[in-house]
Amino acid sequence: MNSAINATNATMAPVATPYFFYGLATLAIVSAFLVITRRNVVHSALALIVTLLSVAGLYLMLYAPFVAGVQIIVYAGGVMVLFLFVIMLVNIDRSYKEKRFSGLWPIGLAAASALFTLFLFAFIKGRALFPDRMMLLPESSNTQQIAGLLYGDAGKMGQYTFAFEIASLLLLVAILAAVVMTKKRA
Amino acid sequence: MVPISTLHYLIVAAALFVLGVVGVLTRRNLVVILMSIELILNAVNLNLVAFSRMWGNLHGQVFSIFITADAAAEAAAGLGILIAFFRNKETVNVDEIDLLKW
Amino acid sequence: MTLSDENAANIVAGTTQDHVSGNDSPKTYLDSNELIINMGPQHPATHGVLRVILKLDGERVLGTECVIGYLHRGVEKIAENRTYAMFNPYVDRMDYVAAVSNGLGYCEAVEKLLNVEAPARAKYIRVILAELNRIASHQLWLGTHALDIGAMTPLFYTFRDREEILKIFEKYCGARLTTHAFRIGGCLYETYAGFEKEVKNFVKFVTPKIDEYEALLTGNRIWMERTKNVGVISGPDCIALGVTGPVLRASGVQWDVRKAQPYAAYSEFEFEIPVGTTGDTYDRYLVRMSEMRQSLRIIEQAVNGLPEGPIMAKVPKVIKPPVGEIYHSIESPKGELGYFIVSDGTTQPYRLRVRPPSFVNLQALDVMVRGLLVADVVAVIGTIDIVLGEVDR
Amino acid sequence: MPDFVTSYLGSTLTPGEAGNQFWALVYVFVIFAGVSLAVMSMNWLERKALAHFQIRLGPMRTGPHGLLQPIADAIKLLLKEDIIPAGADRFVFWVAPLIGLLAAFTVYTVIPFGPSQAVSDMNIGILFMLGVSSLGVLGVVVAGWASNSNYPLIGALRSSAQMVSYEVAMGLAVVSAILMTSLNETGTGTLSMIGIVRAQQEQGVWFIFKFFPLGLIAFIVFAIAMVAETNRAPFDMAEAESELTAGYHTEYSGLRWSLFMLAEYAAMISVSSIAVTLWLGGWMRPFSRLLRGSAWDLIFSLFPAVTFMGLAAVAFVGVVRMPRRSDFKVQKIGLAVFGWLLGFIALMLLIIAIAGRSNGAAIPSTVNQSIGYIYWFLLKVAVFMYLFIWYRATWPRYRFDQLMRVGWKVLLPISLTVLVATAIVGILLS
Repeated sequence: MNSAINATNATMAPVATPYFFYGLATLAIVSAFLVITRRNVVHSALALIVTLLSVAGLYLMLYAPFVAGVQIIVYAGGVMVLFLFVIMLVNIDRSYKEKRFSGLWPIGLAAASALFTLFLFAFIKGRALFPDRMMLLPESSNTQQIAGLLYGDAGKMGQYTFAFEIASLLLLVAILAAVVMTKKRA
Repeated sequence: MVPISTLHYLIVAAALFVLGVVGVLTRRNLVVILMSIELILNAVNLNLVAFSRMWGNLHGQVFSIFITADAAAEAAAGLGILIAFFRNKETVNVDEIDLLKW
Repeated sequence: MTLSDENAANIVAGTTQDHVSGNDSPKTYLDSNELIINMGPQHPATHGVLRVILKLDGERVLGTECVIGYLHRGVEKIAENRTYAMFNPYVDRMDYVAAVSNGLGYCEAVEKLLNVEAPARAKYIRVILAELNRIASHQLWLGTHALDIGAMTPLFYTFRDREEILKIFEKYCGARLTTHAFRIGGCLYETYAGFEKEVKNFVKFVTPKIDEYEALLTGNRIWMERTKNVGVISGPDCIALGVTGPVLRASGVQWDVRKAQPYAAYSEFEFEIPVGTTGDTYDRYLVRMSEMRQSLRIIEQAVNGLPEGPIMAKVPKVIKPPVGEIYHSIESPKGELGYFIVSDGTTQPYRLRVRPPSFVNLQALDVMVRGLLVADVVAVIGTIDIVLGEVDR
Repeated sequence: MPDFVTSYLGSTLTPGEAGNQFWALVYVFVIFAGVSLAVMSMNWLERKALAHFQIRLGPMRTGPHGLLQPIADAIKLLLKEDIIPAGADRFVFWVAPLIGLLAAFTVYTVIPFGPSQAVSDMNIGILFMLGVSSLGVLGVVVAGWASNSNYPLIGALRSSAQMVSYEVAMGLAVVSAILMTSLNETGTGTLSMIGIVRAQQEQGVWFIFKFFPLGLIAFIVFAIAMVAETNRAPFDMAEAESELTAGYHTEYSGLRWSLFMLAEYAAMISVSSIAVTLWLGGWMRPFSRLLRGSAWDLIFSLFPAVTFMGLAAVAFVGVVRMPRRSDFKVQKIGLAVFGWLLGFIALMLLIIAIAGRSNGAAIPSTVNQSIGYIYWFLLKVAVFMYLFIWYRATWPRYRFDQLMRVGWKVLLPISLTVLVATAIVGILLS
């Protein structure tokens, strides 16, 4: 709740204090770790919700309240409920007794750590690419500006209007796919 | 304390991304793998929003909204596959998905 | 627990009655795991201690199995060790909601066995009390049925009005629920002073109240959606299963023991048998509502024509019926309530068998709820109108 | 007094806007206490009102007219044994009621009780509200799962499906109201809760009457969806007691159970607040355009005092009607004290209303105005609360599939049509 308040008045004073950042980042990473290690899938899902919410907090600190709102509504409120629903639908008592990780887990872990090293290497080497500057975004009209990009302003088509329509088509396809696949074959 | 810069966000995002990759590569439960994919997409989103802040325009945020829509579609389709799979094999274990057809 | 879940599943799987038509097991939505749920014996909507084992696919009912006997007291066996007069109060404890009807059936059965006929005045009193009890029973049914479907308020309205009936019972015989109002050969008690007036007042009082219940429910969209086409059972199915009473009549079969084999003084009164068409829960509701109105009609006629005279026939002090057997049935609020008595000439019946309407009607539950949802099971249990005391005896 | 306390007092901004964390905290605490109190009184009111619908008296023994019943209930629930079923997932079982409670209470951050009477005015206010309140379903789902029992599981599945479905219709109805906020010179609308009320103020019409009957239909869709969203009768599938004993909280007892109840009532108040904000003009008094002028202002500013006077009068009537027996003495005194308390509040409000009229008065006129704002907002919410009780007394419960059918096949098309029609009418008129 506090982070929300802080982000709101960010136009006045940048109160996005490092403490909040570190707190949210730690929360996100720790619960992401829990997501992939818990044996119980519901615990994983709950941990994922925590990750998603703390990422939403990070969005607020980045002056992106609309994205944060979408994150909460779509991810935490929609997608995760769907996940929980499916978890309960497919009764997975059996998986408690099974191994959590596949036999190839050392290779997977090695590949992933190599990837992380690569990332860090890129960040350090390409430091010049990521300047320390942080622009102040107009927070109070964030939604309106995103709307301008998506739908266009004053009769003019927006930059992403077409892509946006395509996205709606994608969602439609996904809905149809879900319905077709879950429906029982007669 | 060091002021928070874009790099901080990038590192957090990289960590989330890698955790997601680890989840996809090592876990056997299909539900967890789908959730790991969500983690990966979120890491990308975080990067985009951080870049949006860095450049001071909203294109990154718009992209992250697209990705959110994509993630929702992916979850719906993925869970649909999961249910169809569970119906046929009574399991959600990816190791047992080894047939092209059944 | 008398059954393990596995046993329960087997039982449920094998409960297709061959003689019932149109009983294919419904298709499932998803091939999700089948769920075995124990509804009861401790459950708010099973009207006592009925246990229904439900086999579910999601929320859809694939099969049911009723487990009864939690309230079994061995009433029929007790009868074999009691004299005819001593057993009379026991029958009140079967369908305790309609104790008067139980007593009426038993007394008439024994009278038939003894070849005695109750005097006219006693018969009229019996009719009045039995019809009052029918209204009380239907009121209780309506309140609990509506409560099961989620309407809280009718329960309190019906209980308020049922109270007036119980007051009349209390004044007449001293008891409200298990009345033991009748004796073999007639009635023990003469009507109290002002009985006729009070009954007439009650008729006047309750007529608008029935309209009130109907105003709350009959046209209510949600009520109609919850009850129409729910728990449909056809007339032939009803007959095949032996279902009687309002359930049978709602399926379009015009069968009422009061008209078909008139007992007591019913042949002297004018009344109609309300009949439904579709045999769904809504029709059963409508049938019972109009039955209450018909009962009021009978009561009014009986009170106006209440003859003078004795209330007790000549019955020997020690009741020793001749050797033989007799079956006598009456129309209790739930359906056909029958008594089959075998006498060996002693003071105690050799065998007494009760045909309880609730028990027989309960059989129809499985036929009615297959393919419906869990919520409908509750509605259907309510609409069959069972009293577990009578089912288990 | 420290600067950060006094500096805010005359402000017309919300604490969030002003960046005043101290006052934000004060607001948070006031709202938390207020909502808890409101839930407790809702408990009493619901039992009393329901009882009178059903020709009963309701609680009468604990305190005069059962006024202390909520407190007795709370004590009972606190002292009850806390049972965790054997097969339950302990952690999830523990955390589930907290999720619901947290979601229900977090929403109150953005509810505008007045133009500056909110913790914060977020740019994405309504989005935040819908999003966070939709998190409540997680608590329900997880509670049902963690109980490791069949009835709670079915209840959880039902309510998750129900809440997710009704969110769609609800969201579309909300969007059509937001669309109406964009009907100004700049052509841009707002998602901010305060901004939405301001838009109604500027356009001089509550959105329920805007583009009649479009606003009204959207409002009705929302009003139906919000009953489903809060799992109240006739949509109380999840806790349908006659079918699933108690739905998702069958296995809960004592304090944990009371947290679910608290969350449910808090959610009822918050969705009613959304409805009031979006369609019923939020904090605005009725006829603020039609009946203007200082005389009308005075009359309307007397309403709070009159309301409390009425309540006090009801209490005193109760005192007079109490049986004249010695064993009723304590109850009589208690009710009289309660009546005097209400009367005292009425007197204070009266003084503020009269004395606060001129700007130079001892009590700043902003106080008077604030009381007016909060009063009208709460009054409108109270009407919805009464409707919730009324529904519960009147209607049977929908069946699950019927409920889903109503959600997807009736409400969703209606709200979509209204949305499109609103857009078309809005373009045609501007």
